[in-house]
Amino acid sequence: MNKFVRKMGLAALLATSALVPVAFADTPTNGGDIIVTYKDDIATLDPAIGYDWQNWSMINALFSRLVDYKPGTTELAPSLADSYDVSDDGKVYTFKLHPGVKFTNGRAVTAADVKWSIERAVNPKTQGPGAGFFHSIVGADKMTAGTAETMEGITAIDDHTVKFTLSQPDATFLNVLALNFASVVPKEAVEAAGGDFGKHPVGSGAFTLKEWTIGQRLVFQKNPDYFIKDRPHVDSFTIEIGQEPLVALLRLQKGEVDIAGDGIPPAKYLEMKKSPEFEGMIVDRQQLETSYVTLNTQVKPFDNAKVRQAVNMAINKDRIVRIINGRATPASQVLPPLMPGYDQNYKGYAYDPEKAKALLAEAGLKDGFSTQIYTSNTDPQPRITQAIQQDLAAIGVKAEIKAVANPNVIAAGGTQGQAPMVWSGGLGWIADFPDPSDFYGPILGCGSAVAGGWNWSWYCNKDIDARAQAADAMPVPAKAEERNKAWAQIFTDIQTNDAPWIPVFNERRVVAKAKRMGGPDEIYIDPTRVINYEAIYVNK
Amino acid sequence: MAFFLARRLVQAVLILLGVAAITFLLLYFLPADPAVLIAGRSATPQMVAAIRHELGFDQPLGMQFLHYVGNLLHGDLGRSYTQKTEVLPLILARLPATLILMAAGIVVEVALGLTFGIIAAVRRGGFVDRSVMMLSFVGVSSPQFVVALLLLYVFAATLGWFPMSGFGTARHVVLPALTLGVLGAGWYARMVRSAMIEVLRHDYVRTAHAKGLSGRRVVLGHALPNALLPIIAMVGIDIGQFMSGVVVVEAVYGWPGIGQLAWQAIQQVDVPIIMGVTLVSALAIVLGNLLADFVAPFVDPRIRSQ
Amino acid sequence: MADGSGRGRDAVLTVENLSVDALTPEGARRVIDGISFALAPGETLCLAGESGSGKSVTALSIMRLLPRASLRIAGGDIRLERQSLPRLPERAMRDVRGGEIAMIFQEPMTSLNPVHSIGTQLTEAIRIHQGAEGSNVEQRARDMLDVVHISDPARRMKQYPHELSGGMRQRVMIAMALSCRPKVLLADEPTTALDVTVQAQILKLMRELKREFGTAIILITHDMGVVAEMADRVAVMRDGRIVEAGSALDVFERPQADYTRELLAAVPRLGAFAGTDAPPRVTATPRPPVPEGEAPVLSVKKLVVDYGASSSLFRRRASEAPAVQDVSFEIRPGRTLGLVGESGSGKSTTGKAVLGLVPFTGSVIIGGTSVHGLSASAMRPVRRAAQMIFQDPYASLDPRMTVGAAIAEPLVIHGIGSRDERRERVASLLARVGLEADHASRYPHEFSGGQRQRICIARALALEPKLIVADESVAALDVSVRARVLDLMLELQETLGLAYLFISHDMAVVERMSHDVAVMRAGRIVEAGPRRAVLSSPREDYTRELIAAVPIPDPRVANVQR
Amino acid sequence: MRVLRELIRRPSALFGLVVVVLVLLAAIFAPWIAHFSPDDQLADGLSLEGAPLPPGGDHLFGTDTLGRDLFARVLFGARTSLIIGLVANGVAVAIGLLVGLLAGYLRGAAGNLLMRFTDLMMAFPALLLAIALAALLRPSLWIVAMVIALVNWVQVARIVYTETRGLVERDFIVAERSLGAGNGRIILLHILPHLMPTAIVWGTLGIATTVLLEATLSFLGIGVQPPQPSWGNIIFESQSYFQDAPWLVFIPGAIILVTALSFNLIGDALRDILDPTQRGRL
Repeated sequence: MNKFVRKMGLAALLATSALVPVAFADTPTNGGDIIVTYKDDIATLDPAIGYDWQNWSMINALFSRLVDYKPGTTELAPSLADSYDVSDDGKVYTFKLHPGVKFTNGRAVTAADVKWSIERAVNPKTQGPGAGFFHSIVGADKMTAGTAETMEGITAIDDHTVKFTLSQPDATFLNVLALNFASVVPKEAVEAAGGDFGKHPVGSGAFTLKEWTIGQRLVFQKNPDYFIKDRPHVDSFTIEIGQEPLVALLRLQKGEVDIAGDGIPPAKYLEMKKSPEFEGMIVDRQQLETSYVTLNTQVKPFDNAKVRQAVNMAINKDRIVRIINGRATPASQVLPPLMPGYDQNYKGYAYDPEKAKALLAEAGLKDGFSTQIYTSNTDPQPRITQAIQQDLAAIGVKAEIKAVANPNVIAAGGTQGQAPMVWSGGLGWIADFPDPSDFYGPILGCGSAVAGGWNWSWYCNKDIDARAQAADAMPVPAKAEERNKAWAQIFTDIQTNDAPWIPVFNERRVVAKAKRMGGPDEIYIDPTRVINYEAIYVNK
Repeated sequence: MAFFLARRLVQAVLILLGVAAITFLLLYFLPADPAVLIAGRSATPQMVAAIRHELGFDQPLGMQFLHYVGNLLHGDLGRSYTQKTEVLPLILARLPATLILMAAGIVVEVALGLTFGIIAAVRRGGFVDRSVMMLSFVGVSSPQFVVALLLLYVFAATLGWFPMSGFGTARHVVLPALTLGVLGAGWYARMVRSAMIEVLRHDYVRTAHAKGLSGRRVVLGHALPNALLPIIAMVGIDIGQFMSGVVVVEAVYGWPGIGQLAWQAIQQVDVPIIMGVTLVSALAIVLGNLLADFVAPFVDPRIRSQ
Repeated sequence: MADGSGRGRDAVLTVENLSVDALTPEGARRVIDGISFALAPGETLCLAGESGSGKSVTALSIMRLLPRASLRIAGGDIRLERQSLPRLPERAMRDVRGGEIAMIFQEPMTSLNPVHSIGTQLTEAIRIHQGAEGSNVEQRARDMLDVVHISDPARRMKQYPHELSGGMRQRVMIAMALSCRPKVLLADEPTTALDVTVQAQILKLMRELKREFGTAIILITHDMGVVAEMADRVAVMRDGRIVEAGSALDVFERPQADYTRELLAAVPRLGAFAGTDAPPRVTATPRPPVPEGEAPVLSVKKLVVDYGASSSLFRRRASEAPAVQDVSFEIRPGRTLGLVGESGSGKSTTGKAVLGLVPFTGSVIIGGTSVHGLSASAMRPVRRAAQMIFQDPYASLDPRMTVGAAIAEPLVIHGIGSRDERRERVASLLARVGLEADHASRYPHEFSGGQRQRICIARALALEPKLIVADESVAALDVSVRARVLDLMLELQETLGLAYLFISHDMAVVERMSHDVAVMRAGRIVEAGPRRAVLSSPREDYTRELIAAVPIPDPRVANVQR
Repeated sequence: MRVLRELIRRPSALFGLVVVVLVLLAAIFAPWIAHFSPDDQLADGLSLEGAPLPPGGDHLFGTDTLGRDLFARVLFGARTSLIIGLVANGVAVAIGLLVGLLAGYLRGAAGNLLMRFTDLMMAFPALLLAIALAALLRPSLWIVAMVIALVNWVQVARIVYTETRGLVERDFIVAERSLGAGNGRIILLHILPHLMPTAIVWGTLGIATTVLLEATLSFLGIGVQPPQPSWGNIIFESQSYFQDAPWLVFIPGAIILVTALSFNLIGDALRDILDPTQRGRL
């Protein structure tokens, strides 16, 4: 996060037309109806619950939040809130709401709605996966324990002013408020939906849900009263689901489809890349993602740092990248390159099987050892795991592959002492928001090294934990540079000393779109929301 | 007859209960913890515990099952973990598409199976017979996914005769039904063949010939109706086989049926949906068998008077 | 061959030098070898002969219904009036079938299509050949049912074959065959599967219809009694040839061929032993007759078999009466009780109950041991005393087991003898029933019907039983074979002192075999006593009916009856 | 020996026999036949862009998406697939025989109970059952084989049940009982041999479907675990490549087909040969 403009007015924001980066050659045109395909069902459109890469961008388009990102960037910008104020100790945030914003049911959005919506996201009865993000707000702990129905840390001062009180300074708090979980929803609509708000969403976002035929399609229509002028550009977008990716591409080729949401299956990737026919139809971009192998620090022999370092050196990441047709970049560290705090100079462990063997011998495992590696069972994950397996075999480590369904991988990883190694592909860590802390707490911090947690390395370094806490308390943007540095150091230290992971690669996302779809690549693979439905448009 | 059907009905209910119990038990022991999945990666152990309590997972197995069956009797299949909504409407919304596909698949399968089976039986032992049987064998042994993609590639993408994907018109159903039917037709052809060979031996076939009927009329009018009984029973049983086939075929053709729902639910270990789909499939199979029992008397008068 | 091959110019059907080949992988084998005959209008020609003689193949050749893959007309000609059938195109042949030549088959149970109503099947033929339409056809079909004396034709038209009795079905078949007024009717063993009383009725009907419609009939039968009753002329077939042909009277009274004579000699005639109390002696030195008063080997008291009662709550069919009700009899050593009755009378069930093969109530005492309620192991010794011979020898031998193993089976089961001893025993048993020792390694399908029944007898003898239950044991055999098997059984009785429960529907056979006779009807014994008394002076009408219905193999007597 | 001689006399059975023997030999001697290890992801097994290599050159059948020699994988896959096809299918047929036979022979309450259980299993969507079982028991070759067996016996049981009921009524069984033969003897010596044709037909017909079911399970991630090759998982792993690398799908597909067909041809012939009533005929 390089800069966040304090007290910046919406009018000013629009005046600078910051929405359209300089690189844009053409200006967006309005109108047009487009078709997007996905294989899997859209799980839910409830902003307090939806948490997968598919529905994330749709929920984002249906609802609005106090703050948001500029399209195609990781830059925060005011949204529902015209401006905000933060106290000097960094514990109190006060937001002024944009006047005249209405839900699509016609009612005006008030500060009380903001309070109610966030409390709803935290309430365990909602069974939302985002509750943990709001932990720093005063009263969040009572709420999650089920002993309180409201949070004293959120107060609606008047209809247009809402105040958050934090129990400790939180550098990522604005990022948290930009998450879908902080979307503002009308209480009456949630209650009217009777538990099915996810199928009957009402918000104040760029689009409204016009039709949902289960198993077939969802039609999103432009919200004519959207409070941000000139957005969105398309009149509607239709999500067709149940579409096999291979078939979606055939249809794309025939002009029946505008965006193949699932991207390009490995089988077709090379062919399409090479074919002039597909020129300009493939969007292939970095995202905030790292794919890695966790090494369970509580399971022998991975409790020995030397062993973890050794296996780090054993993996031929270039070859693995080749197997997935170069759709990724070999990774050296925990953080992905686009993330603040990424250390360009850190090279991590170079591929060196000889040295790896030597290290193993040092650890008293001259003859190697046997272990297991868990992996998701959908292509290409088992193939990647097999490549890893072969690399491990070269240094005498016999790894048995356990290819199981995603939830079972998660279960195995989250069970103490069960999975020595887990390949994260398919469940990889895509950042919730562009802040390095997101790559620590939930997956490397002591607090997540618990049963059912996502710290599958079961890595817990009290010292690092303390440094992480300190870094997070640094006020932003005042000490942003310093904070990023601190984080960079934390992650390189973790990797150099403890090596709880083998970072393998940073996968790029691929989306295939029709030639008529306009706009730069970054709004089709927006770092914070995949497809930015607000920003995409049809070339006239 | 009415008594017989009533008895079958009671059996059907018991079978469904049995299926529910077994599925419940199997899924209960699955390693994946739904509460962890629901709570997401930012959750603390307390949050997970709270959700577990919300879902009633802290109760003993027996209670959970009783609760499930109790809800079942009210037509409540529970709520999906991933979709956070009632399972029943999800299934009901997708069921018609699957039923249409299965019906079309059965039509293709039976039509092809009957045609080839009859031809093979009439030409028993000859070249035609052997070719048909070989073909049926290829059908039985082909991977469905590959057949589906091949058909799609040739008839939709290249020739453009049929739409590639989707649901709605009669043209949409052709390729999925063909994929589903062509493979099953192999089994039917074999069965029809042996049933016909058996029937063609009977005296009444000779009687029909002796009456001066044409060969076609003897085979179709006299032999076939007698060979239909096992085929009707097979259609009843087949519905279960179709439920598996539907998963693949629906996936390829973007058919909005419960096969896709099941596939996703399995991948996500969404237990309530898996339970629901299993029960609906079991119901379909049981109803299919009941239907076969019900149709049989119309085909064979001997059963009617029992 | 006086007029046997009479090729009168007015013959309605002429078969000339017909040869048929069976196609086998080893090449063609001749099954019909140059037979010739002619059929005058309104005449009944009987093709008589034993199984395998080619009678049915001849009929199918005429209809051109030989199974294409296995049989082929190799030569000769068949002419319907002046039309040569083998050269007719298939379309035209279809008009001949059912229109000009109709055919009825042996099994009325299976020759009607079970899934079509009587009406549908009747009208179908009429529609095809007469092109008549609608109610007119229906009317004709009903008329035909009337002609064959089926009551309430309108209702019958809507019924299905399984709702009719065997006799009724054969009537329907005849109605169907005659509905298009064919010139020739081929009847292939039309009454063989029917009870004697029903057979008599059907034969009567056929004679009637022949007179009324003037149809020429080729009647295929193995039963010389039927031949005598029906035939104007007779052609006796053997091994695909006609060995003798002539008027019925000539063939019966002055048979020329040895085979014909043999055949006639083997035919059992009811009344042939009218003046005796016991079956004829077949051995030179029989065992002395068992003295009166010796304990019976089998004593049955108040036997009831109720199939309905044993089945579950759900399946009980309330309307059905018990299959066997209150049956009592006893058999003393060395004697035979003939149990006669029509199908469904409960005689077979009685036999099975005696051996504990069906659940029953009442008392069955074999050799002094009460069988009722015995466990399987306690039953074993009893089984050694009582054995069974079935109707269909082929069906009662495991087709996947060699004959030797089958005969040794009871010895193995009862743990008798070593392997070698058993082999010897099998050999001696085979010799005992007139088979070769090296037959032991063959399989049942390699034997003829008579040989198979001998094998079954050998198997039954293996345990040296006191009692043999013979359930229709010779019904499926050709007459000549039947006579030899019966002789064997008598011989065994005389030498071994066996007692028989001889179950049969054939009065003549029962007369020949039995000391005592019991007549069963609808599950009950209606009349019982010494054979001579029951058969010569029956007390019951039913018994008299049964006796009267037996066809007499003598054209003179038969003609008088007509 | 007689059986073998008779098999060889029939051209179709001989063809089947030759194929099956070849496949068996290939499976047994795979390490000696293959030039490459089946699991070896060869450095030059992929194009520079990571595409599999087509058949020809060093690689008879080409390479797969990990750069492994497909020929070696097919050879070693034969081991897995034969075990699945023969053992899983064999066990399924055996269970089906046992249940169907007992139910058909015993009748009464016990028989009824068995058949109701069969109905219950019939109503269970097979794939779902397999998935649940496989997820519960940790996947391995033998577990997968057992899972498939547990799913596939139902139809066999149904058919055997019907046949047994018919057989029990036959005269020769009644004759056995009248001789005093015990239930065990009747079942083993007189009923079982008659069920063999059914067992053979299902045993051979089921081979292809079983191999493919294993593949489906593999695809769902609950089959044989990678990198162990099976014909089915070779196909499923690469089925989306059917246009760009057709050899990955069609070579193992054809092999499954030909092998299954061969077993079927042998089965058909065996059924005739083992039936004494057919002896001497062709």
